[in-house]
Formats: sequence, C-alpha cells, structure tokens
Amino acid sequence: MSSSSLPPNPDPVLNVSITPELIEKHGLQPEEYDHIVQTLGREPTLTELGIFSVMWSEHCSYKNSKPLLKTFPVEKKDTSRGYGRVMVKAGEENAGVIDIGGGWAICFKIESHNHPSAVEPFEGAATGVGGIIRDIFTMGARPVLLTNSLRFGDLEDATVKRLFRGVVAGISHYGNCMGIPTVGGDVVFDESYEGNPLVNALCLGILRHDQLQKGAATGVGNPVYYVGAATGRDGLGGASFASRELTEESQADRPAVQKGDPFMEKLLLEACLEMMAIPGLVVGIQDMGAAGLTCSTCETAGRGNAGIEIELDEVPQRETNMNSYEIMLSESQERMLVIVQKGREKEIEDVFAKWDLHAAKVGEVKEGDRMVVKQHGVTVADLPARFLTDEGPVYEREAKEPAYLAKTQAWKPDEIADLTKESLAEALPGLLGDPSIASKEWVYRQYDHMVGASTVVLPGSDAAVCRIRTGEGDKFVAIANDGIGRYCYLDPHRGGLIAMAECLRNLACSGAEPLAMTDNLNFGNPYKPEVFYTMKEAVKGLSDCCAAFDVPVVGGNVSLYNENHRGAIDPTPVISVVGLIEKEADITTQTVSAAGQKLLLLGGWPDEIGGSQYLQTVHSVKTGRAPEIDLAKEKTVHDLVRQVIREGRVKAAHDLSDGGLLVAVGEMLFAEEQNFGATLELASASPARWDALLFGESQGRILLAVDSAEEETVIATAQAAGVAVQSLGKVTAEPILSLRTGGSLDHSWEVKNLRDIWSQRIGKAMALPGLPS
Amino acid sequence: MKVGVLQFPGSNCDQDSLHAFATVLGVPARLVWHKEESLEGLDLVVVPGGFSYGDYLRCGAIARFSPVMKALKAYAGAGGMVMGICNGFQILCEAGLLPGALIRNDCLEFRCETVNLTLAARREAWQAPLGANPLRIPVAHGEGNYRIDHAGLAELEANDQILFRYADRPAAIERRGNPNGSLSDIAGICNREGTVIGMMPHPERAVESFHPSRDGLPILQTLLKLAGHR
Amino acid sequence: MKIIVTVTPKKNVLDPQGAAVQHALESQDFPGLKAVHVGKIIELEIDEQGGAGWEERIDRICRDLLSNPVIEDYRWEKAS
Amino acid sequence: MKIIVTVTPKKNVLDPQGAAVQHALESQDFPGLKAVHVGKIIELEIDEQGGAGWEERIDRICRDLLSNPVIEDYRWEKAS
Ligand SMILES: Nc1ncnc2c1ncn2[C@@H]1O[C@H](COP(=O)(O)OP(=O)(O)O)[C@@H](O)[C@H]1O
Ligand SMILES: [Mg+2]
Repeated sequence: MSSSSLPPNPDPVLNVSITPELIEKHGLQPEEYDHIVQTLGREPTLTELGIFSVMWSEHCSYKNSKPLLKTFPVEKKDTSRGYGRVMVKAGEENAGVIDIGGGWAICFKIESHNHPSAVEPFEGAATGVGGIIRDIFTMGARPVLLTNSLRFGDLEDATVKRLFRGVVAGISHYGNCMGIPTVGGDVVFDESYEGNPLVNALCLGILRHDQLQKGAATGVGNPVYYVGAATGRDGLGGASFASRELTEESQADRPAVQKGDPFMEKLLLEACLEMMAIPGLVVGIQDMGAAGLTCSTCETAGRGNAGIEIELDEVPQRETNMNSYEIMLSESQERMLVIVQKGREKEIEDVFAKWDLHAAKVGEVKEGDRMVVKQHGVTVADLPARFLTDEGPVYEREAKEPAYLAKTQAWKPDEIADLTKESLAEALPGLLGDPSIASKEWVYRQYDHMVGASTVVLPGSDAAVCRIRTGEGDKFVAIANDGIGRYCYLDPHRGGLIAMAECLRNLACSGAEPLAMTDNLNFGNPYKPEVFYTMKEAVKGLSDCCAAFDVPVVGGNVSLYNENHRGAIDPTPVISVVGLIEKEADITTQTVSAAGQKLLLLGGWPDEIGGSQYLQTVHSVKTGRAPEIDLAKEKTVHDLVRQVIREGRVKAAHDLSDGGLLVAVGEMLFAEEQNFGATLELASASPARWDALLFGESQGRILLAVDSAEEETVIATAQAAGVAVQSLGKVTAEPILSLRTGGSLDHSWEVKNLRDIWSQRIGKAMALPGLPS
Repeated sequence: MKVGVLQFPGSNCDQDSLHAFATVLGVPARLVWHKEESLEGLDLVVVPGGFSYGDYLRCGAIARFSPVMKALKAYAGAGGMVMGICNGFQILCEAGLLPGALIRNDCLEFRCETVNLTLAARREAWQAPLGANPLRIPVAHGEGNYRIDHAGLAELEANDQILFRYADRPAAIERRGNPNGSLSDIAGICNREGTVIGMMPHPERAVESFHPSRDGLPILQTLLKLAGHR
Repeated sequence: MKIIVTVTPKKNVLDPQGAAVQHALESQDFPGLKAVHVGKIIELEIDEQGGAGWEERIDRICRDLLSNPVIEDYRWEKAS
Repeated sequence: MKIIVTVTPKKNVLDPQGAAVQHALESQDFPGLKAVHVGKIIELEIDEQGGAGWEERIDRICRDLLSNPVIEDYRWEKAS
C-alpha cells in the first residue's frame, strides 16, 4: 500500500481537508471512513472520498441487503429439458444469463429508478429504461423486450396523475425510440406510495453462447476506451442520492436529475453489438450506470484482478472546466467503457466512426491492483480497486416485528357483513373499476409493444410472450411481473411467497415452463428494525418459493429509503419470472374465444377474504392476513395446467389474483374485438361466506376455458393429479354474466357495462381536458 | 426482384421489414445504409419505421438530408416503387416525395394498437387483392396525424391518391377508429402514379401466424407485383 | 452572433399542443384567453464573421430544415 | 395582448434536439456553428384588460404548467 499522499489536485477547490461534515455529506459512517484511512495509509482526497461515497452507497454496495440476497438459490438444479442452466449467476456480471438450448441464451434484469422518478418523472423513468437496456447489451445480448412495474398513490390525486403521466411518457419515449417492445408490466395504486412512486424497469436480451461478454479488465497494456455520449455535470452524486431518504430537502437537489437521449443509446447499442461481433476484439465491456466512470473502472479492474489507469483529459466532455470529482461522479447517460485487444484500436474506432460516436482511448490495463486516475497528468486518485468493489461495509441490520401486525392479523371476517344482492351488484363493477384491477391499456397503448414483429401475446394477458428467431426455428419466451405490497404489508413472508407464486401461475397459464427470476426489492429505511423485518421475511418468502419451484434468482436490484411523510411504503418486492414455451401451439391467453366453451376452476373454491383487494376497494380496509399458500399444491396445479395445455385441451387460462373469482371470469370475457357472456352455476359451492367465494384471493386457483368435448377429460386429468376441480358453467354469445347461486344472490351484469368500466377507468382519470382520448 | 430497406441512424423497423420480405415472403432483400449513394438494381425500396435521428426536430426532417435520399429521389423520379412505413411515410413527406405532412397525434400521446383500415383508392392494382374488407393492421406512432390544405386534399381525392383510411372499431369496444385525428381519416396515400406510397400502419407487423392478422401480406404482395410490372 | 429562429404552426393547421395548453390554462382558471399556439425556437450561435450572403443562408436552412413550409411558418432575428 | 413565452433547456442539461440539429446543419455545410439549442415557444393571446396581478399570473403558469423547472428555464415578453 502506498501511504504517501497524492499531489495537489489541479482544481484548487478540491484540495480541502476531509472534515466529519464532508464524510457525513458523502453518506459514509465514521467507522467506514476510519477503515478507508487505515487501508490507504493516508487520508483520501476529496475526489477519492466521492469515489468511496458512490461505491459504498447502498445502491452500489448493497451493504444492508447483501446478507439477505445470499439466501437466494442461484442455480437451476433440473436442466433435464435441455435448457435452464444458469451461465452467469446473480451478482457475477451486469446481468444473469440462462441457457435456453440450441446454443442460445437469454439475459435479463430489473432495476429501479424510484427516486429520480419522484423528482422528475419523465426523465427519471426514461433514464431508468436506458440504464437497464445498457446492462443487457453490455453482456453481448440484443435487447428484445422491456417490462415495467409501477406503483403510485391514489389515482385521484393531482400529483399522482402528474407522476403517472410523466413516468409512462418517459418509459414510452425511451423504449419506443430504441425500438424495443415494452410488452408487459404491472401497475398498482395505493396510498402508501404517495410521494414515493416505484418505477422498476426490466430488459431481456438474447444472445448466442459464443457472444457472451464479460465486464473484466484483463491483459496488461490493453487499451481502455470510453464510448458514447460526452460527460457533463449530470446527476452529480445521484447514486448516493438514491440511497438517501427522499426528504423535503431533496427538492433542492432537483437539477441533479439526468436527462436521457434514446437516439444516442440506439446508436450506442448498434455500434456495441457490431463491435462485439468482431471475433476477439473486445476483452471486457461495462456500462456506465450509477457512478458512471468510477463504477465501471474499478469494477472492471476488480473483476479482472488487474490495475487500471485513466487520464481524464481524454474523456469526451460536454461542459468546460470539469474537475476530477465531477467527471468521476457524473451520471451522464449513454456511455460505456470498453477494453479491447492491444493493437486492434483501429477496428473499434472504425465501428464507432461509422455510427458517428465518440470512441476515446482513455487509459489502459495495468499490472497490479490499483485504479489510478489522472487529470492533466497529475494523479488525482490512486486506490486499490478490489477494496472499493469487494471490501465495502456489510451490515446485518436489526429486525423487529412491526406492532401493527398483531392487530391486522387478528382481524376476523365477521367484522364485516357478507354480500347482499345489492352489495354484490355493486361490488363487481366496483372492483373492475379499481385502478389497480382496471385495464392498463391507457399505459401500454403508449408503448410500442409490437416493434420487432415478434410479440405473440400482447399486453393484457397473464404473461406476455415473445418469439425469438434463432435461425433454426423459433423459440418463445414468456414473462410476467408481480408483487403485491398489500400482502407483504399484512404478512411479509407470505407476501414474498405469493408474489413469486402468482408470477409462476401467470406463466403456467400462458403455457410456459419457468426458467429464472429477477427481483427488485423496494423497501423503506433499513435502519428501522420494523422495515428490515419486512424485508428479511419477504426475501425469505421469495427464496422459499424459488427453492420449491427450482427457479433460480439471476439478478435484481435493491431500492431502499422509499418513504414519504407517513413512513415507509408497503414492503414491495417486485419480481419477474421468465419462462420458455417450446411450441407455438402451446401459447395460451386469458380470453375465451367461442360461445359454448366450458369454464373450470382448478384448486378448489376460494374461502379467504383477509388481505383482499375486495376489503380495500369495497370496505376501505387494508387488513386481515394475506391468503394461505401451499407450495406443493400450487406446483401441482401449475404442472397440471401445462399438461392439459400441451395436450391441446385448453382454449384459455387465467389465474385468480386481485379481485378473485368474479373479476377473473369477467376479464376472460373481454375478448379482443368482442364481448362474451357466461352463466356461472355456483349453487353447489354453498360457501360459509359468499364474499370469500366470489372475491376472496385464495391462492393456487386457475380458471380454464375448454371446449365442451374436452371437459370430461380435463376433469378426469385434474382428479388424477389430485387437484380439486369445479365445473363453473359455460361461455355464452350473449354478453351477459349471470350468477346462479341457488338463492337470493342470483344476479346478472351486462358485460359491455362491466367492460366499459374496466377499460375506461384509467383513461378517464388521465384524460386531458379538451383532447380526444 | 430485389427489395432494399433503407437504414437511417435510429431506424428500428428495418429488421422487421427485411424479415417480412426476405423470410416470410422469400424475396431477395437487403439493408441499404443511409450513406449509400445508389439504389441501382433494386425493384422496391422500403423506407422503414423508427425514429430516424431521434426525430428530434420534426419526424423525418433530418433523415431527408442523408446521402441515400438523393438517390431515392432519382429512383422515384424514374418511376421506381417506394414504400414508406410510419417514420418512412414522414420522411417521404418531408422530402417532398409525397404531399402533406404528419403532425402530433391529436391526443398528444403515442398510440400502439391494431386499427381497422379500409382500402379507399379505386386503383385496380389494389382493389383486386384487398377488396372491401377492413384490414386489421397495427399502428405505433406519436405523429401520424396527416395534414394537407384544402386544395391538396381535393387533389388527392381527384387523383384517387388516398390509399387507406382508418375505419370504425366493432361496437363492443369503446374506441375510436382513427387513432390520431388524421384529416379525413387518412392512413396512407400515394403519388399520382401510384409508385410512391406512404402509410402510418405497419403491414410488416401483420404477416405471421401469431400477428394480430395476416392482412399485411396482400399489401406487401401488391407492392411486389407493382414493382414487378415496372 | 446569436440567431433566434422561431417556428410556429401555420394559421390554418391544427395545433393539438396549443389546444391542450389552452384547455389546461382554462381549467386552471386563467381567464381572458383567446388563443394559444405552441411552436419551436432554435437558437444558433455562430462565429461572428458570417461572411457575405449569411442572411440568405439562414433563410435557406429555415426553409429547408428548421421548418416544414406545409405546416409551419418561421421568422428569425439576431439576438441582442 | 400577446405574450410570448420561451422555454429552453437549462444551461447544463443535455439538449439532444440541439445536438441533432447542429449535426444536421454541419453535415449540410453550414460553417462557423458553435452551438444550437432547441426550445419551445408558447404564444398566448389574451384579452387586453389583464387586470391587477396579471404579470404574476403569467409567471406562475410559466413555472407550473409551461415549463419544467427541473430542467428548463423560461422567459416571457409582451409581443410588440
Ligand atoms: N406498466 C405496464 N406496462 C405494460 N403492460 C402492463 C403494465 N401494467 C400492466 N400491464 C399489462 O396488463 C395486464 C394485466 O396486468 P395485471 O393486472 O398486473 O396482471 P396479473 O394480475 O395477471 O399479474 C398484463 O398483461 C400486464 O402485462
Ligand atoms: Mg394473472
């Protein structure tokens, strides 16, 4: 270790001594700072302090979540179908990579941009999309689809509308311009997200095994290139900003947002893929995300077990007189760091010249383990790279069960009256018109979800399905996003289990075999033991479910300090599972397609009402216990559904989730260009409570529509598999949904009315005065 | 028969168009980089969708100055078949190869959905293969609102240059047929000769079994046929 | 020298953005509004020595690139 | 009375539109260009009698509605 101090920085402003205030401003604990001084054998410079602050921020170091993330299964055990092997595990590189057979692989990851979106929704969401796309193509993959998970406060609130509109427009702008279809996602509205929306974006790419790239700097003497947009003073300190609570004072941080340029990124994407297609040219590549140049240089050096040296004068700059602190911490978008084979500089320069982009040689790979940064030839930072990346602080925070749980879990259904004919008549349209359940068409019609001409199942069904052209036959990937904060608030462990189980159920309904999962953990301040408890329990739930289904976690993201004036948001792990469908014929959607089809309910009659959307929408209470979940039973139902789908017996499949049975049936009747009706025979159910049967959210339930000729076989198959199955009734051409309960609850709704409420709810709320919608 | 698909910085439906012609229809087709200066040997030139140059000034405004556009003008001037789809339509209008202009959708939002189209032109080459049925074709654009002055519209009508119009949606669905407020529901037009065509909907997204329809096929096949007759 | 080019929608051309702003202002209780138009402004910073014919050159780029004469009008001025 | 509001990207904020126009002009042989910025212009036609405090009202709508203060600056003037 060198203990001699560095020469003065060329910018005198940076030559200040490090005070406790500065240390605190950089989000570092006094012990962390002492550890730095001890390891360096000297005080860090201000530039170096900035580097530590971003590298050891929650965002980059996962210091408060690492021990939890370690509990996730990261490998798939059963790869006997010829696909599913994890080629790059979670945390190893920018995104995980999974073998899908035939020499092809997929690569996907989710990432949050919650805090930037709260400050500037359009640019915050847009740059979130831009960032996750770079994470994918840096692996050598061509991005082929995007999804997003969004959470907002009450849709009637003017600020919520502004945020919602801005976020959707930002996602739409970036994804559409890139020409990557946004094929799915989820949106939930709940007061707990007021002032702190969640914006999680996912990208999935495809690659041949031999196209895989690594983010490591190796080969002493190899040149280090900076490619893409020039560096400006964008989002200075954004990475550390994302790790602090969003307080009133961050309003003043406003200019700290970055602005994206999707056109630039499209060129960067094409140029990078073209460059990576040249055999042996690229040694390592890493995108510049949070903490841009800092993170990419020390991470590539750390992974490559090498040193790296860069000269900031060579970095393309958009503004004048930027000092080393600013350049190293800038969060300008659309930039990448590339290490290429020495002697082949002209090849990379030619590719970037073709696309009219910068490719500047900024340094080279060095012997040793140091990350050395120079400006005007003067060393401004000299740090051990792996110390920054691998030896950051890690904490096991204190966990304490929140007091409210005792109360909500003690809640009993008898506190509310069961349905009457009148309340039933209102409840269904009420639920279909709840913004969390209502159609999200207002959102996805703003996304180009068909570019690529490969979207097989468009947004609006349980899972989106996209075709992958391999040159030797098509493959089909299915993807779904889920994560109900309400359940996690009421029972974090079950909430975690259900998030994952529901996502897997959505894939089963589409006919897909699950491959792997990515998650985004959105929680409040982890220093609050009650918050940390919910995170710990929810992660355990996810992890347990992953293990039970043999679905590994291949990457993810953690977003903490999601709080508003009332405290933490509902604990919200958002997860997404990708699955594979081998044959086009097996792709299944959720809408019925002809009168006479029979509706079957798998998994038994729902019988729980606690934690339901019904309680929240109709009775305005968020209480009770989240529904029970039995993973073994759940898995049997999924396997059964896939089996009967593969046998060609299923016309439509849809899971019961938010809103329960009647909402699910309603959604199945809203076909693309036509409304169907259905007659439901429920007399045999004779439930203890009708609300629990009709609107309860008991897990492991799936509705199938089958031709009447197949009904008996499917029932027999279910029974043989030990799955409870009920014949519910049949689909009718006349668009009326009738309920026969054998008693006073018989009721009929016009499907057109239900559909109008469901399909127009969000669009009406978001309509701009005087404009057509 | 050889099809060329232009590729500008920011084009993003170039691969889809290429796939529709080369793989689905099995016609020799290649990409043409915007810096190429000749279109010799091509029978049909497709100007694909996307966001050329980010569409930062006006859609299609900057692409118009690419080197290949000089060649395209010469090519079209000599009677060559040109098809502009979405951003390609915008580029052709900006370049003056088609009349009128495309402005922001009247809802001020990007719209991606499958619309119903009717063939509006009485041109025989199109009537026979397409007939009267509404075609279901996807749109995806933020600026597809076609505008032209009175005289220009009258001229389009008089010369039978309005190729496609947006049609109503089924009564079950509360959604207007015209997704962008386009004048006279115009979705696609052609020059007088019928050799330069521009349309906002994407026929290349309606050619395979799993697409919303396969109604794009007869459109692309008609183009090929017209190109062959030259 | 700084040139400011202003591009506005032609009088008879639909201006959805202008209409949207007008509605938004009206709904926010901004009385007395008669019309709103939304256009673009392009600021060009050029080297002082424009050279002969620079004014025609500005006119040309306004016509050819910065505006679309089918739907837009332009004007330009030297900034003070 | 006619009010012209001009909204431009803040000085240090990325201006991809400006960059695209600059690039296009340069490739068209328009020499001596140092920088290009693209912004929005909003023309408001209002009834003559603005009433007391109308200037503050204009300021307010510029801030709240017509510009995004996070990334944009605005200015306004009475048209001649
Ligand atoms: N933010 C979004 N972006 C794109 N599509 C979305 C978004 N939110 C919801 N969707 C689509 O709307 C449909 C219904 O969503 P959701 O109610 O969350 O489904 P589920 O309950 O089956 O998980 C899905 O197809 C989903 O992909
Ligand atoms: Mg579902």
